[in-house]
Amino acid sequence: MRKGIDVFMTLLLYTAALSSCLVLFVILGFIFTKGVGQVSPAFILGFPRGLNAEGGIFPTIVASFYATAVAMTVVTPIGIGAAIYLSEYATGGRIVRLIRFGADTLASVPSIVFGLFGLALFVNFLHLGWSMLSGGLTLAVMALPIIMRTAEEAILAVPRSYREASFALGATKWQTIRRAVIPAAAPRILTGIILGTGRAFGETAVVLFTAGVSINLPVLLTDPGRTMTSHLYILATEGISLPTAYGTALLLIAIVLAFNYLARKLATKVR
Amino acid sequence: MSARILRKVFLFCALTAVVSVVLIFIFVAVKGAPIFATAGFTRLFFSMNWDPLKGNFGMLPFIVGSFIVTLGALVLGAPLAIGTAIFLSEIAHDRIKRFIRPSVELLAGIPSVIYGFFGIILLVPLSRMLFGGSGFGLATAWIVLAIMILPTIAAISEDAISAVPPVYRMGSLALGATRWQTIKRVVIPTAMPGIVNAVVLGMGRAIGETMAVLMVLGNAPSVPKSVASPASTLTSAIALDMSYASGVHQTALFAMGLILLAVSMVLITVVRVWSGRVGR
Amino acid sequence: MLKRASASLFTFAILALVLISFARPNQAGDRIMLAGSTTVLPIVEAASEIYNSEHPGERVLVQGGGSSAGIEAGVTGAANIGMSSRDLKPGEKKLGLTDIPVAVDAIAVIVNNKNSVEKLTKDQVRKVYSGEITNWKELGGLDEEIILVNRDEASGTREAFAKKIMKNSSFAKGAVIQPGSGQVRSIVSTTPGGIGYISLGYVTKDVKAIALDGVEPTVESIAAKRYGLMRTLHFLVKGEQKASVKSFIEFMLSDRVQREIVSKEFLPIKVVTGKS
Amino acid sequence: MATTFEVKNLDFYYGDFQALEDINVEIEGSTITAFIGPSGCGKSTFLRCLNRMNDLIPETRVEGLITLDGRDIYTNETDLVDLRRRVGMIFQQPNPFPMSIYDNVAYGPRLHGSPSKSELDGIVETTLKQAALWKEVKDKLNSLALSLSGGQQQRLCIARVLAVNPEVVLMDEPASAIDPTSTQKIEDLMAELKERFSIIIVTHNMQQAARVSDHTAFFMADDTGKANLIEFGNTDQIFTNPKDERTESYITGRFG
Repeated sequence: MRKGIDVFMTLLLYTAALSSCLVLFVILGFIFTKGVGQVSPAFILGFPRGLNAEGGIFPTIVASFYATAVAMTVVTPIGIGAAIYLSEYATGGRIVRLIRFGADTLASVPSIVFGLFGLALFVNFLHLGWSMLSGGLTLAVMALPIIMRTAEEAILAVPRSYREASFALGATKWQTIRRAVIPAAAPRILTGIILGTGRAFGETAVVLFTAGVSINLPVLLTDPGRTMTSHLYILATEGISLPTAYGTALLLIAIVLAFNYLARKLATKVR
Repeated sequence: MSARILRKVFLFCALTAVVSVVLIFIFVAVKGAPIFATAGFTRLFFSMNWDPLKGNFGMLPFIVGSFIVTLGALVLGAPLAIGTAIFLSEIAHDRIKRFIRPSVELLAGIPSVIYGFFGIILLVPLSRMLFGGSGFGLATAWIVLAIMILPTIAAISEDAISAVPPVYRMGSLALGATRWQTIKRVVIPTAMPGIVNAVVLGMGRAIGETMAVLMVLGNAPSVPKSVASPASTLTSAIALDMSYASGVHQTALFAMGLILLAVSMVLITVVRVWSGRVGR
Repeated sequence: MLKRASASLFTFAILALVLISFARPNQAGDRIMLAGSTTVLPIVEAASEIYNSEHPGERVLVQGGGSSAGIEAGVTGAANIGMSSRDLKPGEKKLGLTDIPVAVDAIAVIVNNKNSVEKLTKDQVRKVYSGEITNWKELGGLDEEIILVNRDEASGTREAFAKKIMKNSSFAKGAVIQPGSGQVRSIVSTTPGGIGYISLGYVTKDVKAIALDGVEPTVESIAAKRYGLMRTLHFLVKGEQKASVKSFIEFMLSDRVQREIVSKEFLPIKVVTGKS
Repeated sequence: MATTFEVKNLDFYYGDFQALEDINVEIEGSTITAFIGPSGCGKSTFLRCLNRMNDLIPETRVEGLITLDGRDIYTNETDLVDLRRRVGMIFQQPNPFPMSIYDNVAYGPRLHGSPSKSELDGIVETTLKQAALWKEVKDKLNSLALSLSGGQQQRLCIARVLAVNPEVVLMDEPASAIDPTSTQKIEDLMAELKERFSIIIVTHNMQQAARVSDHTAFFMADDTGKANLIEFGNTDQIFTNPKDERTESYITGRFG
């Protein structure tokens, strides 16, 4: 009898694991089959036309890259700086616990609350309005914990011997960090940045209220622009031009998964 | 650059995380708190009547909605996730592991708007067929949310389970236990703190989810009567009205944001205290 | 190295900017910002595409958010032109907005094609949406639970429907709420017991528009003002407007735009006002 | 109750590396058999073949025959679970479960049936007494097993195995990780337990082997790591006049 239970439970666990993968393939498969016909150079480079925004989604692609680029350009130096402080300079005690608690809390803030915060601070209070800047800055705050954590892990993974060797050659602390520690940790830091980029690129609730939803090709930092994620949300809930929605979804997934794949490739190369 | 200045710069970078959290609290509280003064606690938290245009801001339907949606997602998603975690660390041999683990990680990488879209085009018609109604409702939201929190819970539980020392498994097997008995009686109890930790983090993610819920739950400001009826959560209510709300209505939305912030703070402290005490 | 990490990031940012310059040269130019009703949005977006191409120096930017947001944006100046699909409330009339009607829209009450009900009185529709009537057999239809589909509060369509149909009773809380007419239509078309209301322009063959108080929602019945559920779509501006804004408004009211774009969704304004 | 292991031309492979070659031995019931030999000479590997714990290691292969009470233990029909109940094992590193002392001992019986509370209390008391641990822990049965000393933990593991009343107990260098006084207690324990079941112990400590065991098997591995059983006989004969000169040089400590 106990043997029977053992076999049964093994099968049950097997199906649980397989169904998790099945879900992934159903989602990817469904969106791929429905969307692949829609994606063409005209779709990628064209502009939305007509009453229900059919046609291309070029401005939304640009808006997505633009907002993400703004976010990552702002958050990367700060995130790495914070990681350096925590791993190299921190003397422990209250401040470090405070910073860790801050980062953990930031990581658990729901994305809609980031949207509210971005709206209240950047759009209204600082009068940046609905723009790439507001969207980018809010995404930066959201991505900060991810960059800090991965950068800190990368730096801590650098063997002590590297630091000792550099100090032994008379290097100052900053020289050791800049010439020995960071170069060694760079691939893993880059992995963290790419993961953060993928996460920021896939965000919707945050950009919906900070980057604006007007279909527009953003040029200046103050220009508003509907990102791919907001475009997909509006198309899906408008429920009018579904083919465009499928195409947008496929492109969005392709880009985000490319980021994840890039990060994984870099991570395995390093390990 | 002198070392002292550098140290200050890095400290400043590290403090931005703390400053950001404080700023979030300040802005959301400043914009949201007035509602408590004008509308008073009871009318907000214990009234079911949400009708902003007529000045009623009873948030109970959303609080109850968030609770029911999150609970359903955990009931569906957690067992599946923990099952996957156990399978990955206890049973799967390398060939399968190399196939399943990346797929679970990829599931975590998919943006939530894609889950919402997937919900609308596939799960809504499915739910309409199975449970009737319009298809937008609890059932669809539960399934979508369960899929979304699955990778989070699976990944963290797997870390906890594989951290159980192999010596315990050997001891149990040597006493003639079957593999499942070893898992059930030794491995899981030892890894339990880690698993609970994973479920709580999954719950945090479910409560905070906005886009997918907004797109499939049907956004009805009422407590759902059946699995097929629409409902609304704190996050979807904010997202739905935010683009046009003004005046007291907007304050009410910020107040809901404050509640969400408080809930996720409580969850984080529970996790930190719990894992701190167990000394993970 | 830190340099390598940030270097790859700047190339990333530059890539984004290169993507931009590659596109149609899009100078900042004189911006005309419109915000508001999601009903008016599509025709204004379509019109702005033509307007932008014909007036290189100017750029029309359109943003949704619903009628209330449009009115507020018009007052605060966040938008040059506020778009609304509902008449101004008494309180809003005092805010000094000049009202420019641009089109006429009829709201059709739609049901699933399989639903045998052909016509309803306004009062019946009110009782359905207030939750007093919950089954189609009370209206002479099949024994099927009524599935209410409603619009979000931002929508001018909902505002007009509430004013003309609901009067002072409030909407039932259990209705599914969708932020777009397309979704309302797709739910009603696939849910046997579904009922919804959308602007006439969105009605297609996969749903059935029912007669209200015996009047079918057709161009003739609307022109003759016999159909009970109509509303005007407005542009709202505050005070003196710069030349580009005035020219876009004239462009919107021109016969060409009214015929080619507006009448695809709604009815040209002169159908009702008789003005050219 | 005289359970006997019969081993005929046993070979054992890790992947394509042969660890054991042509082992032939017969181990009678209610005796203590010691496996001695230089470290890395396959004693533990052979011990783990007897209760098929080696199955947990991937890509291992067994050829030849091992029978317990005349029945081959390496067939597909062998009830692995029952085999491991009858052939208990004590590990080099004490590995009590992260549970209370009581639950540790009760773990086995709960696996193989659903004994009542009173039955369990009885089993726990008798086995802890047999493991000479009862007096030290009888009033703190609910405290965590990990709070005990190394020696006490090892005796708890012995009690835990006794609770499933095995017929053979394998001990893989049980005393190498614990203090001398506890080692002494375990050796006295083995002498008492000998009547109830046979014990096979792998040890580095030749004095211990000489003191405790009835028979001794001496293993040695060639330079490729392949181990053979050099000599097997009762202990006093092995330790006073070994037949094979390699055994003699190992016993007199010239190498190994």
